[in-house]
Amino acid sequence: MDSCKTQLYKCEPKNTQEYFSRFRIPSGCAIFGIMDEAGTAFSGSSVIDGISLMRERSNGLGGGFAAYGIYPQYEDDWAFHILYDDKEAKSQAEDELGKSFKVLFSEEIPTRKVIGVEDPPILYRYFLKSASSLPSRKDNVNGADGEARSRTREEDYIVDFVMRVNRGITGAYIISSGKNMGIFKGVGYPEDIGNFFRLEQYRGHLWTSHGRFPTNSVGWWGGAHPFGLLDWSVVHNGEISSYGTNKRFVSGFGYECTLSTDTEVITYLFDLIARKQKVDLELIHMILAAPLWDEIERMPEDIKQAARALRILYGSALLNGPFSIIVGSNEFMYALNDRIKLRPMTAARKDDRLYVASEEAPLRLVCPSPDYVWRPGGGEPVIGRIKRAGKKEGHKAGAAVKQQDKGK
Amino acid sequence: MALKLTESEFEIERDPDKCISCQVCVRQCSNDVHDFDSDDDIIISDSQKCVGCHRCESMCPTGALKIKEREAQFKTNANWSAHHLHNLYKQADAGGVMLTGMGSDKPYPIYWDHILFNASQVTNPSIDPLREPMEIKTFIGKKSQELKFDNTGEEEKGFSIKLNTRLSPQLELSTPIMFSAMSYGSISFNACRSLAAASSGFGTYYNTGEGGLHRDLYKYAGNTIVQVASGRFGVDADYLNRGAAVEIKIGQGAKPGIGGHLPGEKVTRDISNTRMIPQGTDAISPAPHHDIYSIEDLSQLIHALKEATRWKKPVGVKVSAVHNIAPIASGIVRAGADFVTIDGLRGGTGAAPQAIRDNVGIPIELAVASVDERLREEGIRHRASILIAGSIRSSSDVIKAIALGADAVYIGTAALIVMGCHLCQKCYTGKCNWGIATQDPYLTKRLNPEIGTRRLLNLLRAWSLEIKEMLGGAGINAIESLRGNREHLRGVSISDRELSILGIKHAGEPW
Amino acid sequence: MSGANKYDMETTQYLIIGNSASGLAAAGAIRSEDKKGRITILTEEEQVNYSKPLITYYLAGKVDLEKTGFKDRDFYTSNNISLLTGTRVISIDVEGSHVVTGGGKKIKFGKLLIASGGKPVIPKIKMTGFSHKKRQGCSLMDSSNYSSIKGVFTLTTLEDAMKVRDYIEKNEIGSATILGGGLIGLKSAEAFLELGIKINIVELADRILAATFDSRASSIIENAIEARGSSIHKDNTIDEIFIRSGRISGYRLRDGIEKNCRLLIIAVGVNPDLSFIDKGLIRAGRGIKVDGRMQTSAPNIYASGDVIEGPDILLGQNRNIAIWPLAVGQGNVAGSNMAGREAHYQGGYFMNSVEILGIPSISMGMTNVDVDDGSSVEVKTEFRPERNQYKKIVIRDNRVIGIIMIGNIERAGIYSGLIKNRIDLSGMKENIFREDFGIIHLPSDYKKHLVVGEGIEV
Amino acid sequence: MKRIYINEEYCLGCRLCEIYCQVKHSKSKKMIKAFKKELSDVLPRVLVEEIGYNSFAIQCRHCADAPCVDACISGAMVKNENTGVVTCDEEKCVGCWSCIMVCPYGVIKRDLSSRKIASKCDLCEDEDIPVCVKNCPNEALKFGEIKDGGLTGSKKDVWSK
Repeated sequence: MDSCKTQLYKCEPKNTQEYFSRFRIPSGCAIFGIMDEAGTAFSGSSVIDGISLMRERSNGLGGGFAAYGIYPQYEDDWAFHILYDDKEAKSQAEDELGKSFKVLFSEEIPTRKVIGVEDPPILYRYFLKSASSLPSRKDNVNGADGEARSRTREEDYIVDFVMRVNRGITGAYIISSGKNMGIFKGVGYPEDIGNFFRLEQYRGHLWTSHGRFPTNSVGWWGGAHPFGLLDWSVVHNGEISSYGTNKRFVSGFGYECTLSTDTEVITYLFDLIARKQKVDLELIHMILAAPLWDEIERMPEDIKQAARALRILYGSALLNGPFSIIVGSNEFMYALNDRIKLRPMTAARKDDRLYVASEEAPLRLVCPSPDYVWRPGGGEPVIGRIKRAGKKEGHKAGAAVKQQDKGK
Repeated sequence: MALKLTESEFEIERDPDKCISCQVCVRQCSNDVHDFDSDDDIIISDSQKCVGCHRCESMCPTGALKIKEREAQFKTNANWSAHHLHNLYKQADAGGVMLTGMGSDKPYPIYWDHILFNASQVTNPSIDPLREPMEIKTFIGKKSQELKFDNTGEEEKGFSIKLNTRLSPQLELSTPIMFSAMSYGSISFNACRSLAAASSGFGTYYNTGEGGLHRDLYKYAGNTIVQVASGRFGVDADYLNRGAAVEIKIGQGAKPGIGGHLPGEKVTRDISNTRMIPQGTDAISPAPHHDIYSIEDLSQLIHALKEATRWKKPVGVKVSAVHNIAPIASGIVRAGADFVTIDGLRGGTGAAPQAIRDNVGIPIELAVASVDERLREEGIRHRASILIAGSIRSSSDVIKAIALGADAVYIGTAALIVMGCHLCQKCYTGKCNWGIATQDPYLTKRLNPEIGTRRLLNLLRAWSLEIKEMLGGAGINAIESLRGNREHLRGVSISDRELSILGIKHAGEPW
Repeated sequence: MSGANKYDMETTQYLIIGNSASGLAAAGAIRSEDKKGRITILTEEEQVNYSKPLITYYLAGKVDLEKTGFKDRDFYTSNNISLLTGTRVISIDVEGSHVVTGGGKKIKFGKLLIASGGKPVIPKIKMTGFSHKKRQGCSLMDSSNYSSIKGVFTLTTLEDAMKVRDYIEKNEIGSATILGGGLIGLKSAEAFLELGIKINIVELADRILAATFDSRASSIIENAIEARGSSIHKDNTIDEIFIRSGRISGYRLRDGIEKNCRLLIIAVGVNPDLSFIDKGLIRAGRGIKVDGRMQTSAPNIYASGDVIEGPDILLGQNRNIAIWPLAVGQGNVAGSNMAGREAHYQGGYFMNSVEILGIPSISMGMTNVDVDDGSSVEVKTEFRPERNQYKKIVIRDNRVIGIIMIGNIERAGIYSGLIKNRIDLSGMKENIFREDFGIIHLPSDYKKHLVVGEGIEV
Repeated sequence: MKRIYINEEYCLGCRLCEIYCQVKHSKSKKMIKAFKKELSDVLPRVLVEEIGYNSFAIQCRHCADAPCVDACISGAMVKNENTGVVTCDEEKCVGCWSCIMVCPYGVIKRDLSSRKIASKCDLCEDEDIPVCVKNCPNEALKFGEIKDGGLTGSKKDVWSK
């Protein structure tokens, strides 16, 4: 069926990645996320348990996980997960890596054989330091401000690099490009993917997971979720009707959507708004799931002016249509429903743990006696923040956002 | 002249069994087509004088009249069509430029009719606008600043924040539809008043054209875009500051590169006051602005107008859609305009040389697509809003225009039709039987602005409802999520080249 | 209210003398203000309610007896009004607030309205009795005895009209003489002509309707009457009437002509009926004098209608103008004031509409002004003899003060409004003579007032 | 009371009001038949006055203090206290033309078609809206009541924000 379909078009996609970049594939999904706000790491098995309970929300064509805090030994270094179709792609990509980074360590990502996970690509991970030629390293600006600026430059550089590789090297695809975090994903049911990647052996303080129900039959590991860029990872259930608007909005800021997926564009929106434009996390829902004008009218004056301004300026960043998303980063977990709540999402808290899932059942499974459970309203964000004290700063994407507050 | 080379374009059929000689037709025709013979109690009609405005037919209480388009009786000739013969005969008579009114009626492709809109099925719910909120509020203006916020309270108090940035001036539209620039002079005061009152009633804007702002319309000033055109008619500091926004008019879709000319006989006392020119003198708008011979001159004027309005009003620039429109628009945005108005090939006019109207410019659909794309490529799309004009005929045209990348549309011809215009294209004669394109007090009173206003409001309401229906169908509940969202458009029976300029896929292609 | 004094005298809150236009208008106005106060109306006539101007229509057979009423049959009951017919007031006790009726009854009132109207004037005429062509003796006809002469009538009440009608039927009358070419005379003439009875009009002045018409207007009517075989004797009067067997048989005119006559209508005029008024207590001239509220010089006593002297807005003085519309208007004002709601009478002017032999005519205001009286008077006339049409407009100080319209009376009321509202026509006097004259030709303020209405913005 | 308000600024002088009034008061009430066969019988009760581009249609104003009612000698001209409508009872009217004499608007006419009677606007009492108003193409005539400075009961604006 797939082949019939693709033959309809004059020029067939060169490969699956191009297929994904040319056609938007709507999908239903399961999402799940757990964060320990105290920063205590825990095994990936509970997140696998949770997502497996929502098996009927997936159809075996994609599953994945994002895990934070899993590479403490390379805490300050870039951790890249890259998948390769073939060795040729791998050597091309490694050439590029070598030009831009100092590779501290690389290895094949450990996996195990699992029924239901077939034909995996070559899966590699790299721990990298920016090459000394990077402009940021030459920067002698002192103080927090200067450091933040050089950090931003470095992050921009990473973004450029990831985009260059993913667009330019056929058969190579960087699926994860943050620090002390990693994305594990592939074609299959999510629990199978979790087992495949041996995730029960990793310990992290924040885990998100995704089970996919796409309406096509093409399997490409890169097309599974979460989608990541820098520290960002996004899992998403829904279909963004505003995709075209959002895509062209971020494209105006240099983000090229190569995958034609909602998740990708949401990630770029987060990167643009939260990292680059430094909009406070507390305000982001007023952009992505902007309140109705009627609601804005009824807000207290200060907030009204803020909401109004955000909506006027960021109208093209409004995510319209049904969605529930969980955005992960080293510093926070951010979950959000569309503004009129067309997709399900439930959250729960127990001590330091924050849980978000498409349904309530998996929450109850992994956390049988929560302190409380609630269903966030449309456009009402659920935010979990890391509460670790006395940690070294300088490696947290979220810190840029906080930085701005201090500046005022 | 006894020798008549031209043929009458219309045939007037009067059913004698129905005609009651009430003479309504006689009284209504400003072209003296109908004549009552009291001796014989019959009405004789001279179809040679008929312009096909259908006023008499609309007013006839018994339905005795029918105005039919008459097929040309010249010998069929695919090359030398009746149109050309007529023009040649007329030009040989008069020796002048062939004038015409309204937008081009030539069969250039209408891309709106080759573009289809999308709807949600299964994977994504459509939204019922009768039950769910459906937002079409639109803001026109620059959207490029960085927002700064102050934290006003302690964290434990929860979320408390204060905006610390003044937004660039914005026009707030309750619907992404505005009324095009039509000057007092080209149209009657009652028509202007209807447009103004409807804008104010609905929460949108109308545009003064280059006709100045009549004192009696000051009360609608908050919904008025004041235009600064090459004639600078009616422009002073008060005029600029009364308006909600200022638009510099460089060109008009119906006559790119051409100025305007309001003959002295139309410059009544009222118009002379409003335009600030002597009564009875011709009001001539030069083809170019003589202080704008290049882009930096435009930038100076934009900034001068911003200074004059203390940076409180958006200042935009209106241009005709010409071949080089994308770079021109880019230049305008870079020159500091808060919005760019693009008027397409089929845009209307009160008077234009037929040769220009029908042969110069490009269709608005291609223009908006390429301008939007170009501005995005250059990363400056958010620095200005795009307004488009030039034959937006329906709410679906509006939807498609926005999905192609427009922020809002201007409607001119549609608004006039709503007020009664039958597109006879004789605006330039000043004898508009519908009381719109005329200053003859006998004719202008035919447009009761109360009715005009009501009908325009109904139009805005109807289109807004339809836009909401279509948005909801596509699973979108805010108009900003449609803007530039070409994923929701598909082309039918147009070439790959056209598709690529429009930036849309062909029908049948999925996402 | 009358409980304690019921043996003393009948008491009423509002007492009205007169059951015609003014009296009934007042009764209606009282009732709309005061829903409860007792209203009593006295009339010396026997009829419950009829319109005096209709009696000639009744006479002509154009209106049935039952249609002579101008108020609905239930006007009295629905408004709770007691009507005492056949009750003539003999005197008014101003101090005692009561009236004395012909029957000796006393009626005490809270407020009194005198709307007793007028009485026909009977000239004194030599009367000669005949028997077989021989004079039998002379006496003088006057108001005390005219009604005993068969064939001699006045025509101001319905009873008069019934008698005349009865007389005509019984005596197969083919011609009638009308003494007096004024309004009543002409209305009577209109009736007789309708009935096919030839008429002789005897008029002291040099033309008929001399008070309201000019000579050209009069002549149009005169010509029409004469063309029907009737005759008009102008500059003339009846010097002597001949009686046979108690019945009129003829008369001799001042110019010596003698005529046979079996029906003589005396229509030389009407005077206010002041017979029961003590002029010492209630001031009166030719009619009762009233203020703008229609109150007489006596407290609680009002007067309106044909019995009073009211302000003539054109002459600027008070005079008796015995016409229906003014009587109604005055009655309304009087009634309102009696019931406690302040109202003021704006004054009036003479106007009359009469149609004779199919020629409608309207005259209003001062139509015979001497052009040389010093004020700037302009007279505009238009005469179309072939159409029996005549129009005359008298303008003083740019304001219309009089109009005659004969033949074509369309939109005559617009002139009435111009007179009443004293509209200044400076600069547009030509307009008012246009054939298509209308409101649109009037001064813009007044036009706006008429078309849009005062203070109304649509 | 509801009455007809004149908006002279927007009168076209088309005279459709007169035409529809004539039809309304014709025997057949059918326009073509009325005009082709019955016209001589029917007077319009609304008058269009016109000079150049100034024009308006006027009909009985149904005055509060109607002079025609005061002047009527036969009781034919009455003002309905409930509706405020002034009508002439054709049965009672004797054709004395006193009403014509006193009407400052000049909107009462002599109807000589059968008996001589006064002809005037009856506000089309059997219609919701008088036909002259209903058929005015430019709303130069409006039917309603002035309340709080505005005209009510006229054509409803279906539009609301």
